[in-house]
Amino acid sequence: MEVYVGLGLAPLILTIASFALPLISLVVGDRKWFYHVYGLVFGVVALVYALVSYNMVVVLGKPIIYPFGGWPGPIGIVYEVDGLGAILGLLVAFDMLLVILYSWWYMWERDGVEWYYTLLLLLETGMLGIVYTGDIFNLFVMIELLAIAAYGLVAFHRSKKEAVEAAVKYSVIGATATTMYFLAIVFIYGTYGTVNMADLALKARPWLCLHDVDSCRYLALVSGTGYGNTLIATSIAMALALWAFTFKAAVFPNHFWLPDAHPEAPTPVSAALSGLVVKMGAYATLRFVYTLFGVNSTLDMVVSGISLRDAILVVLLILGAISAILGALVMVIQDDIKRLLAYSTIAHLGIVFMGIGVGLSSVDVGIASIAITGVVLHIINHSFGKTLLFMASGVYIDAVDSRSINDMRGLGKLLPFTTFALILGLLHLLGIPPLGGFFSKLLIYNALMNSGLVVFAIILVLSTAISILGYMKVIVSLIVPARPTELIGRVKEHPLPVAVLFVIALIIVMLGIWSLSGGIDYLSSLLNSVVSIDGAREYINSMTELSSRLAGLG
Amino acid sequence: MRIVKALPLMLLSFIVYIVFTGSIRLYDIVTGIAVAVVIGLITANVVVSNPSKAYSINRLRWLIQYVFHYFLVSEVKAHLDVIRRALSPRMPINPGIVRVPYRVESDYAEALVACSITNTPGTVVVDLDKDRRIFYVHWIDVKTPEPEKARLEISELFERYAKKIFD
Amino acid sequence: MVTKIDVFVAISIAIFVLSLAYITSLGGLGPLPPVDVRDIAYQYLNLTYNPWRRFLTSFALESVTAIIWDFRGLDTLYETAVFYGAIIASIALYRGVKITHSRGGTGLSPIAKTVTRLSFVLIPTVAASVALHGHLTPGGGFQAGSIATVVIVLAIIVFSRYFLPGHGLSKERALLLRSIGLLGVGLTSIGLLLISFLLGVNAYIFQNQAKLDAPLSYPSLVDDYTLGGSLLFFNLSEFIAVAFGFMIVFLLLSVSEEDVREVVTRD
Amino acid sequence: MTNIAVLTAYVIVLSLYVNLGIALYGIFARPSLVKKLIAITILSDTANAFAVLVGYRWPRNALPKPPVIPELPVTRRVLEEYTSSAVDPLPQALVLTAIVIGLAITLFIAFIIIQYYRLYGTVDVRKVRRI
Amino acid sequence: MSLEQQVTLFILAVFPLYLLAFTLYIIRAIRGPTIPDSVLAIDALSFDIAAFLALLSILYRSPILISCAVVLSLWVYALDVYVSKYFEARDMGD
Amino acid sequence: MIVVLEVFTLALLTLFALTSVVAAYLAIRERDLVRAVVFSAIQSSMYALIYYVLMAPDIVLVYIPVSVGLIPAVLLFVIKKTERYEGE
Amino acid sequence: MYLGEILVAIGVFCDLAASIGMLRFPNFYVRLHAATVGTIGGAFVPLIGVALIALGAEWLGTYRFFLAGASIITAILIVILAPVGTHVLARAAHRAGVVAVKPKVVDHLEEDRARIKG
Repeated sequence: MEVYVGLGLAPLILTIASFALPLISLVVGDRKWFYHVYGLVFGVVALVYALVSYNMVVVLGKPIIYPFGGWPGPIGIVYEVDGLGAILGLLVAFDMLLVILYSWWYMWERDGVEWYYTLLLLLETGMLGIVYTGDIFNLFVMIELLAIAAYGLVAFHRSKKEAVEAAVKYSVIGATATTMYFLAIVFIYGTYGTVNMADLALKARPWLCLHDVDSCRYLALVSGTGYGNTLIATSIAMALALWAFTFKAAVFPNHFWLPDAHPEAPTPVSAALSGLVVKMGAYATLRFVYTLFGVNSTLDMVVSGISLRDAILVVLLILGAISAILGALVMVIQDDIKRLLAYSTIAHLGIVFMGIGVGLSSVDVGIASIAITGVVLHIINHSFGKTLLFMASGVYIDAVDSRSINDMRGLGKLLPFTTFALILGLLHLLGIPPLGGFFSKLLIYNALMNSGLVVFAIILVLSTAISILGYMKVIVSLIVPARPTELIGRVKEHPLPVAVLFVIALIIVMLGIWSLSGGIDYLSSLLNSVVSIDGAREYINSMTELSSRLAGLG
Repeated sequence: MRIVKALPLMLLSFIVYIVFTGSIRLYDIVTGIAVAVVIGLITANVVVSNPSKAYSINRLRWLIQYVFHYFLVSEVKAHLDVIRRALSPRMPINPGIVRVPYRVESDYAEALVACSITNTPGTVVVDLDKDRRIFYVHWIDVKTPEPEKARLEISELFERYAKKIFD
Repeated sequence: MVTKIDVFVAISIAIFVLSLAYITSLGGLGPLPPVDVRDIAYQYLNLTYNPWRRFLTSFALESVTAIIWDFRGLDTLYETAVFYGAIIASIALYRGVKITHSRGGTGLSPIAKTVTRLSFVLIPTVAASVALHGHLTPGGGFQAGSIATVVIVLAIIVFSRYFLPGHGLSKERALLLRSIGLLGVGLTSIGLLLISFLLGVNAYIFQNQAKLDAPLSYPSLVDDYTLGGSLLFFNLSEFIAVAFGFMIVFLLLSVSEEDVREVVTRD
Repeated sequence: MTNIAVLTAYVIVLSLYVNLGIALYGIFARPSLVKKLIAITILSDTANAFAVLVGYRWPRNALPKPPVIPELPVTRRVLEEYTSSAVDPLPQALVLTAIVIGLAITLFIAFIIIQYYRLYGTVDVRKVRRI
Repeated sequence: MSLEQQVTLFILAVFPLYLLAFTLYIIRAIRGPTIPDSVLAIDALSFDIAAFLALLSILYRSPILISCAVVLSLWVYALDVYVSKYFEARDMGD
Repeated sequence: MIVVLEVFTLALLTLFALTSVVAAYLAIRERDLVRAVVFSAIQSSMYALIYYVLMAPDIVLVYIPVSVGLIPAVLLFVIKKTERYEGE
Repeated sequence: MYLGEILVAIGVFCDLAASIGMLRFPNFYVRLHAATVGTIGGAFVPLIGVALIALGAEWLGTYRFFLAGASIITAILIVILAPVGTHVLARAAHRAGVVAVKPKVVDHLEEDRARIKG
């Protein structure tokens, strides 16, 4: 039986590692290098497991399953990784490794390293769990794990007023949002009688039973059929869940915590938050809108001429458009470099949500597939780009001990390597052709144009155009003025962050080249399972196949 | 020394465990003994100060006699009294805080007397002065403000038993 | 003192509530009052203790504990991790604060102190009973841990914050014990997996009883009397972890403000 | 008879919704952070109560039972009786997890509120906004 | 009439009185001019609820429900203690 | 007999739910935070009773310590360390 | 068994009386006595009664001993803890001056405290 222990083990090992860290800290005491090495080791371990899982998915060409405790299907929790999950898991593990490496430099002189790494490992656990899990309640638990680690890390600079205020705001609204998601789970369980994702995907598409008799028989045996008014309950559950997810992804009405929270965290954590954590909201939205309640599902039933799913997607499109414009506009007037980057995150998440919104029922599956490819590529591009930018900004902030762009005037000439990487990152996020960012924006733009949503395509371009101003402001004020004389000699580049920055810069360039040379096709071949009906069937079947065998029925 | 102190606690803990579980299968007895040993050893130094008292059967007998006497006589009388006051339309109350001196020595005896006073409706220990050995008792019907007479009314019985049990 | 925002929020929430109520009246929550449970619940109820399906049961009498630590053990492990993360984040807020271990403090009245001493024996016994019978009667690790927390809260509040450290239970030691409990949880979850590596057979993470393709199992039955397999270990570890976790929380909360303020607000 | 039962059930559900609304009002409109924290606990409790209500049942001609097997030598008859009368254990397990998670979040927010007060000297968000 | 029915009827007959008492306690707890009043009312209420729960578990024929009563009585005592500590002490940890 | 019990159960649930609404409302409206905590304790015990009647002893065992015991304790610690009255 | 029912009935009566007293008594300190009636008469006695009923109730199955044992333990805990709870509340109320001892004949505690201070 093809069961992959590594898949289930990856987050678990990180958890146990972080459980053990305080115990070890009682022995190790003040020897800080140990914690750094510890963090790095487990970062590498997670990366290895993520790579193995990714490889499995690619080799097998279908979603891989890990049943915990040997319990079949909807009875126990399963981890189910398809192409989307595998790619994002790899991204998380790789990016977190870079963050940990950067933390070596950033946290070397600071106190509380053991708690920092404990929380960072928990953060990584949460993200890996979110992308791997095949169970919506487990998703809730992982979101909370991610959230609590994020709150703790945002408040890590405890003596800074703004940091504490941001943490309060973040945690109060975050607790509300996740409670709403829990309520959504209650509604879903109430109406479908299951919390397993594959099971839900089948229950939401009853007509699939015409083709997949085996899966249907198994699942009907184990978890029955729907209860009550399925459409109503699903729509209310979707509304509540999307509230929570848009909060996590900082899309327009729920974006207000991000510009406070992200800049106030320690710089590597800002990079992780902006680069990865907000993407988890986008990932969960993707799962809910496509895998669980995709085209022709219960949610897609037409009520008085309008499909509810389309309405939800249009709302997502509009919210995405507003946050793309809003993020870009507010970004331009920022003086604080980390705040500027945070607003840029909002703008990019808006673009991602516009991409997610393409999959209307009237739109051809091929175009939706292009859009999803664009979304995932954009998530990857933005992750690396934003990580790079935050890390570079950390170097500047360390140099001048201030976050204002005005204080950094001319600093670019003193820190040439960092500045080079920063400019590369900015151009990457802007979407200058040879770099990776261009291709993802192009894909989303194409999808929007082809599906007749021209307005949104224009908004995408407009948002990019506006954000040029903001990015140029950073570049110009770093390069053009004369070098600040009082800083000469005091400021020099530490090799470690520069190395990390260069690794990311290299990745960015590689992403561009890779996208040009067939990477997009490769990606869309991995991702088409998300959008297409065949993909959904594969998702369901690979779960039921293993489960019915485990239950002794197959 | 510690074990000598812990033994009565272990016994107490074991009895509580078994009564709470309500069954005497092997599993319960084994785990009960384990729990009792652990808890007894941990809390021995905090809870018990003079172990020799804990081993006297006589004191246990007094305790049981006290419990019966207390619940069957004093409590019933006091309950009826307070319920009468609560339900009668004129509400004949006459409250006040009086000094009640006490003569018992040990902490546990003191606590026993105080709890008994509080547990009897009609009297509540509001405060106590350890140096001057006085309870301040809130009395629903102050028959006399004089401490010694109040002591006779309120706590004479409890003290007699408490002295026998703990001192 | 009703502001405009108040009214706006109240109205929007009222609309939210009314729409929820309307939707429920259309049948969103299923039939009310319910007559039957969901089909999957039958599976859980049926598989909790089922000697006739030897390879698909968890041999516990309590379905909820069985779900928590066996059917859906992963949730609970990560839930423990969330709780742990909250405590770690709080400790990180208080890093560098020295808790003085000297005796002192006034505490509450002497009677309360005496009775609390007595309850140090009774309450942990009850808690341990709840923990050790978690697979038989309602209860389990977390429940027992939070019952045992009564003792800790009482010790801190009735005596003073110096009482527990004065008797050898400082914050560091609590952290040590808590970590041991957590590692117990973690190791129990991968215990059979580790053994299976040695024996060269198949096993799953969180496996409790033997499955069709995984022959290992934790001890479950002693002549018809269920031991609950891994549930017992989980409950015990969780009991320790939760009780001492709360102890850390309350020790941190009770630190005197003067001690903390300068350390924590310093740059 | 059945109508009355259905009506009462709706009253219960409706009062839970009202609680939900009250809690949301507390979170969004009350100025004090401690009050917000209280409101958050009420909110999550209400969500949990919903979950348990979803898992409840009143089997025909029998009393509902808690999801614990009531007799020790488990025979087929005991198991059958148990399966046909016990309430749904899954929502209860989910709620247990959710309660613990909510507690964890509450604890952390409590700590951060204390820290907030140390830095700002108030827990009133309006005053801080004015600064 | 069997013993079982007789006990059930007895408990059912007793319950309205309990509920009446609870309502009165709750009114006192909500009205209570001072906080100690409210806490006292909750205190008495919860101890009575503990007894009520025990009866309820007989009524529902599920004896295992009883362990909740212990917890309730324990934690309400703790509530008493820390409310009084709040009023009495300068600092909660003192 | 069973029908009587069902009606009785529903009546109990309604009573507890309505009381919890009153208590929650008072907890949110009250300006004295200590009283708000006390009200939220009432509300929590009502919820605990609801759970009990809904046959969830495990949840009651968790919920009572958490909501009647620990959260009020934590909140009182917080209020003691910060300020007692909401608003001005 | 019947003794148990009688105890429960007594408990209910005490409970009701206590709640009425709780509502009618004019002052916190007087209400303390009503609360004592409520805890001892209204909780301890019926719990013992429940234990007695449970021991005789064979239809409850094997767990009835658990019911009886747990009720007895609860009763004992209530008897131990309730007076302390009342006592600490009264003490705190008096010390913090939250409640005035309004209808009173004497208040020796107030006098003594004033003497120590003054």
